[in-house]
Amino acid sequence: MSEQQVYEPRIVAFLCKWCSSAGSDLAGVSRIQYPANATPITVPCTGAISPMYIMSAFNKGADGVLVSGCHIGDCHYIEGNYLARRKMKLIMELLEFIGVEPNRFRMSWVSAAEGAKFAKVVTDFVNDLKPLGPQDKLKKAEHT
Amino acid sequence: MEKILDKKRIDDWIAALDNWDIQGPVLEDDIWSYQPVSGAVRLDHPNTKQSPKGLAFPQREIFFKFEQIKGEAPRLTQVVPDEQRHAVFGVRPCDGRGVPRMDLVFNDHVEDNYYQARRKNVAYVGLACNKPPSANCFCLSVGGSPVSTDGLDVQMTDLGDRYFVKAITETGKGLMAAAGKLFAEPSAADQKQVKQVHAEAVAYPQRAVRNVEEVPAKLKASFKSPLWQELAQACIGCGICTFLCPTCHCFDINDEVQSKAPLKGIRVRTWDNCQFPDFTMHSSGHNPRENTGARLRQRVAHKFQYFPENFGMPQCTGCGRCISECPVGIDIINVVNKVAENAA
Amino acid sequence: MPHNIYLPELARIAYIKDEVYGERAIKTFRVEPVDGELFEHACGQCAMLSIFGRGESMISIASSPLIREYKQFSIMRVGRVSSAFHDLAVGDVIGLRGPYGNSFPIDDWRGKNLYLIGGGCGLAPIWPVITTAVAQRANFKNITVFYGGRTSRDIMYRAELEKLRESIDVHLSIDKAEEGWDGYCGFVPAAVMDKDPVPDNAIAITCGPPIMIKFVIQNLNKLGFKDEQIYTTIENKMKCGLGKCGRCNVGKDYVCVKGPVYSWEELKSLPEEY
Amino acid sequence: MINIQDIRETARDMLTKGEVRAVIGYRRGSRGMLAEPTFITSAEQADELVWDPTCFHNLSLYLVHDRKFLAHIRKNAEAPVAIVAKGCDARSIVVLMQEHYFKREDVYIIGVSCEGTGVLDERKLAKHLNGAQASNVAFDGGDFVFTTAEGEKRLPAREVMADRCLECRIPFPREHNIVFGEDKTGRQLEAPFAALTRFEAQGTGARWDFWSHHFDRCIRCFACRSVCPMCYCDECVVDSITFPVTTETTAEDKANRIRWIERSAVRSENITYLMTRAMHLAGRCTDCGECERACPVNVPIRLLNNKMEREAREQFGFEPGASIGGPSLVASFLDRDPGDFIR
Amino acid sequence: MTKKRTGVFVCHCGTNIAATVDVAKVAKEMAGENTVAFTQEYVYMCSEPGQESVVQAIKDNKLDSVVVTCCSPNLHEKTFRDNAERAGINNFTCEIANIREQCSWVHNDKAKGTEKAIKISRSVVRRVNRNQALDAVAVNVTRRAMVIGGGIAGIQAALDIANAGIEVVLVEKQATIGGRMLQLSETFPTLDCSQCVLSPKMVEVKRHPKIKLMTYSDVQEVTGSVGNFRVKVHKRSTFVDPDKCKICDHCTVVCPVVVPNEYELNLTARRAIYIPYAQAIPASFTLDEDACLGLNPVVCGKCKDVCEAGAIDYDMRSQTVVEDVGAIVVATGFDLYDQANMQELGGGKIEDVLDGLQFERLCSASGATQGHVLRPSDHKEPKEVVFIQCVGSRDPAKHCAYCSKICCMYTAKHARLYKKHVPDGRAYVFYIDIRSGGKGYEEFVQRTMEDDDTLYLRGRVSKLYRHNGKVRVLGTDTLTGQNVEIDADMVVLALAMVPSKGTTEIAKVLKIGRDKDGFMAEAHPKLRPVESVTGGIYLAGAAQAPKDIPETVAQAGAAAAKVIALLSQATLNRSPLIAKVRRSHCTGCGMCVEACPFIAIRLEGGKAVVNEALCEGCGSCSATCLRAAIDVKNVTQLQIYEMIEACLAV
Ligand SMILES: Cc1cc2nc3c(=O)[nH]c(=O)nc-3n(C[C@H](O)[C@H](O)[C@H](O)COP(=O)(O)OP(=O)(O)OC[C@H]3O[C@@H](n4cnc5c(N)ncnc54)[C@H](O)[C@@H]3O)c2cc1C
Ligand SMILES: Cc1cc2nc3c(=O)[nH]c(=O)nc-3n(C[C@H](O)[C@H](O)[C@H](O)COP(=O)(O)OP(=O)(O)OC[C@H]3O[C@@H](n4cnc5c(N)ncnc54)[C@H](O)[C@@H]3O)c2cc1C
Ligand code: SF4
Ligand code: SF4
Ligand code: SF4
Ligand code: SF4
Ligand code: SF4
Ligand code: SF4
Repeated sequence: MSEQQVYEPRIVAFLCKWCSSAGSDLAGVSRIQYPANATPITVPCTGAISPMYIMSAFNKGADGVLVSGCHIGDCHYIEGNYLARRKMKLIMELLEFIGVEPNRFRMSWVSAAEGAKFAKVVTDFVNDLKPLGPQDKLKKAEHT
Repeated sequence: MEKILDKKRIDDWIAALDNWDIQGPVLEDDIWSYQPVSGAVRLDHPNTKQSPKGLAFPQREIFFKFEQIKGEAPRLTQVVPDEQRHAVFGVRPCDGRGVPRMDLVFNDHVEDNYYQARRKNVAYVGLACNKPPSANCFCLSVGGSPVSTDGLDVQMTDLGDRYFVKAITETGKGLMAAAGKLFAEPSAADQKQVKQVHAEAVAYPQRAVRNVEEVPAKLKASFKSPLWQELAQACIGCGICTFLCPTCHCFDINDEVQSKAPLKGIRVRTWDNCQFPDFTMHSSGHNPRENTGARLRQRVAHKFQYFPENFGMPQCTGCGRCISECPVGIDIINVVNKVAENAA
Repeated sequence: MPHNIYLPELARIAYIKDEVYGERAIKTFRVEPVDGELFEHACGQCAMLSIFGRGESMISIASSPLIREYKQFSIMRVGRVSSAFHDLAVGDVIGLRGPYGNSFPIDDWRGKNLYLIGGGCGLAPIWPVITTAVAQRANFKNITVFYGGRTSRDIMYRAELEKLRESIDVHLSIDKAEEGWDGYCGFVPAAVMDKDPVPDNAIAITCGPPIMIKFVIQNLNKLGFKDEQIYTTIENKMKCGLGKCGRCNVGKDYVCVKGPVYSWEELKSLPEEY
Repeated sequence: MINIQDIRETARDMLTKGEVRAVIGYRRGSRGMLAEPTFITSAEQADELVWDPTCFHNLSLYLVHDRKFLAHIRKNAEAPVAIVAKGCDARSIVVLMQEHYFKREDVYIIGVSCEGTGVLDERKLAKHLNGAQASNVAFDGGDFVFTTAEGEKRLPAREVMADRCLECRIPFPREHNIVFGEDKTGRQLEAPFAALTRFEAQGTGARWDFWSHHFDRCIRCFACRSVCPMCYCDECVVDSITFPVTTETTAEDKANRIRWIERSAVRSENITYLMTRAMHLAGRCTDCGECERACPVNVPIRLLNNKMEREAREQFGFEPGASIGGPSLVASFLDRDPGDFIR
Repeated sequence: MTKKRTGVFVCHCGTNIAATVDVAKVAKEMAGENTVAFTQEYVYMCSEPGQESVVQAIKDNKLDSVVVTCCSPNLHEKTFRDNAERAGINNFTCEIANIREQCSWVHNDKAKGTEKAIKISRSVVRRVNRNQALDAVAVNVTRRAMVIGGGIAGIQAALDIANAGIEVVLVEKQATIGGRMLQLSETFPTLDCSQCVLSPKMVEVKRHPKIKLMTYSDVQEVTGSVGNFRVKVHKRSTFVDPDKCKICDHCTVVCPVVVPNEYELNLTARRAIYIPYAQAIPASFTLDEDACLGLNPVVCGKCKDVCEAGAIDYDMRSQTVVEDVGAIVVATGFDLYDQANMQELGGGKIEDVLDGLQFERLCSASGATQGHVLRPSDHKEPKEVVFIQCVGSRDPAKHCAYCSKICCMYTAKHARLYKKHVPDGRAYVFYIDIRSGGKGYEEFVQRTMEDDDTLYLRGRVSKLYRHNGKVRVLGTDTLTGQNVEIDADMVVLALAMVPSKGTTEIAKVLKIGRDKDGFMAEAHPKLRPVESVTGGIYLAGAAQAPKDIPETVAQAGAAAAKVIALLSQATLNRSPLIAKVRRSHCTGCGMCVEACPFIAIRLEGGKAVVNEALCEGCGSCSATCLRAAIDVKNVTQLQIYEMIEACLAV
């Protein structure tokens, strides 16, 4: 990393296929610019996101993890996002509890019509992560 | 070499060992463990929770790194243990006796480079037990003693306001010589007191494995005994007994991958043990030791039958850790005695 | 550090053959040194094979010590490492260390009749014995091979076995009758009984699934074979191959050092933990 | 006050009549005053049974063992197993039944109420005794009475009780076939989650300092998992290595097993393990405290589980082990579950 | 299994991608992946030549899987999957990495955009590496349908389906079809006679060759799944052979037993042998077993004696019939909220306080009073009638939280009907506000309001009690702020519509979800409003939510269309991306069963088993299972794990 280079948080973004992934597509179609820090992984539903994914992403060095899906009541699978809401709440509480900065994990509802919101969610997340610096609490140490 | 060291001067001794990393017993989170210290060593500890075996045989040892770019041959880079010398203070005699037992295993047949590389840099400064530190000590019955010097480089004996310090090996002499001025010559009274303290220590009542010499034969005869499963029924297979034991040495080797493409990772050795249910499980699913009974039998027989058959001494040194720390009360003394008693 | 006992040499895969397909697939690999020479070995010894990133597995060396150019291994797909082997292609580089364990005292068997009895993947450890004995045909009297698989598709080294028929007796068997099969139908132990091997001046070697070994030995005993005339190998889980990791421990023996070859007489004195 | 003779009588009677095939209970062990689990199968053994403050083990683990490992050596597979269970233990049994691990009729619960106290914390006691050894301990109202070489020593139970017992809300096995002792539900010795609340009052930095220190210390013996009746999985997701694969495990399964963590006992891996376990116990852990007790290096694991328990309770109105037919925490939801954290 | 041979095709999309992503670098990086055997860039991958080159590359390089890094999968996933199939490989081994919408279009910085494009592509390559070749799950379809509930919803659905040539079994609990609509007198907004529109449809049902009508029947058990349900129907005995019964009414004359008539909402009485309404279908009498003196000629036997047609058979037994159908429409309707719950409004104990349906019967020419509005207590014409809206509705604290939707309308209708029957009468309507969305509805209400003798009072009624032979109504007019006290001759409560008892029962039998108010839950409130969460089970009418007849009929038609569409296929093709259990890991804890929104999992022999016909592949089970014992195919936990790894690779 050269001196001028600023720290760029690495984000894993789990997006549900029906809403948030479509929302991010809309952001694209509308050419709304946002930071390139979040790499999306599309899953069928937020309900399909195992808390293990969150732990694993941090373990592998993610600076932030984003989970995004359909608004309550809009889940393509009826109740997947309700189940996710509960699970994500628990893992979030647990992360905070052990002293991981609360801003490292984020969940949002972004519908297929909310391209601008998707861009904003990512932008805000990146902005909130920047002051925190690299995540090294849960990250696997480099093999030395 | 036998000397007297004023208790107040022990920190000076340690300070004088400037090329050494000094490990001493530290009480933290309600448990005693060996940790790096720089002066202010407290030697009023009971047996530490973990034995000092980790210095020569760490829980995690990286053998080598591997790297591979698609289409090319892998590149291997050995990871060699550093040359730091460690002196461990306050090693209890049972843990001291663990050292030669580990040496036997790691040097038998072929020499284990990693163990040796570390082992040669560790000096064990022992502390005799004036009184057995735990209710589950039984060193006497397994050929040890609270004042044994086996495996130690230096033996210290607490004489109240001073230590009686005795070099056992050349390394030990070197350690003492590094701060020769701190030590005084022992007087006749000192000598007498040491004898007295040692005699009392040995006379102190302990729990005991009965007739340890007869145990191998008895165990051999009891291989098929239903007692094993009965005694092991409560065992949860946690392996605490073996992880904490000064002489258990089983391990696992695994590859840990950091990156898939290009491939980057390490091959590591980690502690493992015979109480874990899948330790011996074949890939086919067949498990030669498929229940807790067979696994308890392995642990006990290894300590009290196989090791004696191979090396002429029990592997167990009577530290009592596996007894005190077993969450469900499996008690090796009890097990050995019961099985032996019931042997045909 | 002196020679690092845990550091594998590199070897390149020169040849791969599918032996058996399906659920418990077997592939044969021949490996050559990447540079220099590979170690020498004796019949019955094994080696630790590495796929970096996946791990190591102990595998019997299935080629005769007389062959110096390559070493052969036949690997059944059962798990993490063995599956990774099945994904390899010719030219890929693996790690290799060994040889480990004792070997069949083949030199002591000169002038004797040899019965080689294998089942499934158990042909691999006795294959060097067979091929060495055939190569030194004059040193031995009758050589008889019994080998069985569950079905005709589970028979490994099929072509090689057919070829062997030219110089020795080869009896193949499968568990259940199949169309077009003219060999024996039934389990290996019964196939052995069927041919009535004679114990005089004979040595019997049997490798394969534990249950097969058990019955083969029972049957051999019945035929009058003495315990010291029967040899087998045990394949306990191994990690180091150097008598330290403790996994293969049976009684006072670390099988990777004292075994894997045992006469039935020796094996009987060990606890039954294999 | 529970009279041990009553428990013994019950056990004896059931074994004599063949109503149960075994009784899992406590007996005096060979390590001083400590009790240990026992598995009695004949009426004569009933006199072994004890009930005292050292009966801290959650024996429901052995119901799991019974189904998992011992099924093949059962003598009379039809008859149920009887088990001595405290409040938290009985709730574990309920969770196990909720998760279909066995049926209600497979178990005969001999409930024991923790009445005025709970069970002992060995570590606290060791500090109190200051090197001395106790050879016996008994309940006496709100006190524990110890027999030592220097004579009888009486300590108020709350000074040497396990933390979880101090905070226990329901020290009574509601699910039982027969129960001994009085229901003292509501006896609050300390506010529930008191220790947790104190801990949480600290800032993020302090919390991380605390946890990172402890995560570093874990030696990954997995005792916490092995001793936990809820960790009954045949293969644990985080580390299947120390769990035997089942005979059903295929080559495919083995080859494709996910390595969520590496075997090296280093901080990042220890965290992933312990956090995953805490997640998995959310809504299932009944706070029997066994994991923390078993941990050889005193990692405060219970605090993690406690945190999950409180979140479940406060955010989702969920009580683990409340009823056999009840929902499970992470497989259910309510419309009113909090969602204000979502942007 | 040998190592995958994946081809990666990087699209420039003109400059759409290439301008902000270094496509050559993406291709180069992908070539470094272990499983990638071929990479290629092209300016428009989706163009004809682009696609052709993919096909060629697959064939030439013996590729077994494909990653196209291009635009959103919503656009060209199908294109490239079809393409893969053309090249002879399974279409499920082709995946899209979206580096346009999710990358090039939203990032200007080429270095960062390229880095992200590489991560996205790499993660998809890793995913494809473990994609299984899959075939759509084919399920055979039974070309028959069942409609449960014979109200207007059920009738309409049954007729629509039958008219498409598909056989329908219509199951009705009562002795006649027709449901609530048969109880209405005239219907808003046109005020045409309810029976007049309904009866012809009922007759059509009876006569339709494709409809098998089963009245007086209950659905007992349903097994199977979409395309193939097996339904057990319990047909209670009516003791009267409908084919023989001449509806001559001789039997009722002799029957000595008198019981309240539930069809007339207990406003009148009937005999033990009866016909619910004159227009009942099937047109036959029914013998009420519970009321009859014993089905025994020795005890009574009078009806049997007088029946010239010999239609009465005391030995007729109830029977259980098994019907195989491919789809089910649930149209089990509503009940009115129990008056007893309305303590402050008399709790159902005041004789002259009626509910809306009772009032309908009073107005109905075929009703208890032959169409004369007479109050029950003294059979006099009520001169002052108070109508109260929103009774039990819109009251989350004590009663139902929701709006029953139709009460504003029918109350207006009632006021009008009342005025028609009692021109000199005066009607008061208490309302909270008026909800009259619907074609011609607002006008209908306005007309009622404009009538001088109908007084609309905005406000709630606080109390009702009997007073001097009248019902005293205490309320407030919130518009004037004044308390109102009316001594009414009769009060009509517009009680909330609640799911019928039969709706509650059938939900349990079918194991389909209900919403928080107890109505049948639709699969999606907006996109799948007539489907239940269970595949192959559809919803119609008031069982799903309060609604009026036009809406009911519309929904019934929609449900029928869904059924017809479903049953017009010989086999059902379902996405193969469904859950799969790893038996060795499953402990049978049942959490997945609980979590699955589609009731697609059951426990069998201590392990979870997925019903392939029901699973939608949402993955809720997978994320819930503690042991990762259940995975959705091609989105397995291992795949996601490796994707996470790829996203974070440095
Ligand atoms: C003397 C001898 C000779 C043999 N000869 C042959 C032969 O010729 N041909 C043949 O086919 N077989 C032979 N075998 C058997 C062969 O060694 C085994 O089949 C092979 O080791 C199986 O390896 P696997 O990785 O595929 O199996 P797995 O069941 O996957 O296990 C391999 C190891 O990987 C570890 N492991 C698994 N999962 C994880 C994880 N998630 N994290 C960390 N570690 C994990 C396990 O602890 C285990 O030790 C022989 C064995 C012996 C002892
Ligand atoms: C007082 C009042 C006045 C109304 N006036 C008008 C109006 O003027 N205009 C208008 O458009 N709408 C009006 N409505 C609304 C209208 O009644 C409904 O929209 C319509 O009846 C709904 O029809 P349905 O078929 O869904 O339900 P229902 O009519 O309730 O029919 C359901 C049928 O299913 C049967 N059933 C129930 N459970 C089972 C089971 N488990 N198995 C088998 N069968 C079962 C029942 O016996 C019944 O026959 C009025 C409603 C009320 C209460
Ligand atoms: S004997 Fe005790 S310490 Fe050892 S594995 Fe068993 S339960 Fe754990
Ligand atoms: S076996 Fe037990 S008593 Fe013996 S040395 Fe090991 S830990 Fe100590
Ligand atoms: S937390 Fe304690 S008990 Fe659990 S694995 Fe770590 S050291 Fe072992
Ligand atoms: S941590 Fe989770 S997966 Fe592992 S044993 Fe416990 S409950 Fe099972
Ligand atoms: S949640 Fe997992 S373990 Fe439990 S039944 Fe379902 S698949 Fe099996
Ligand atoms: S993927 Fe969804 S629909 Fe399918 S079984 Fe799992 S939870 Fe049910």
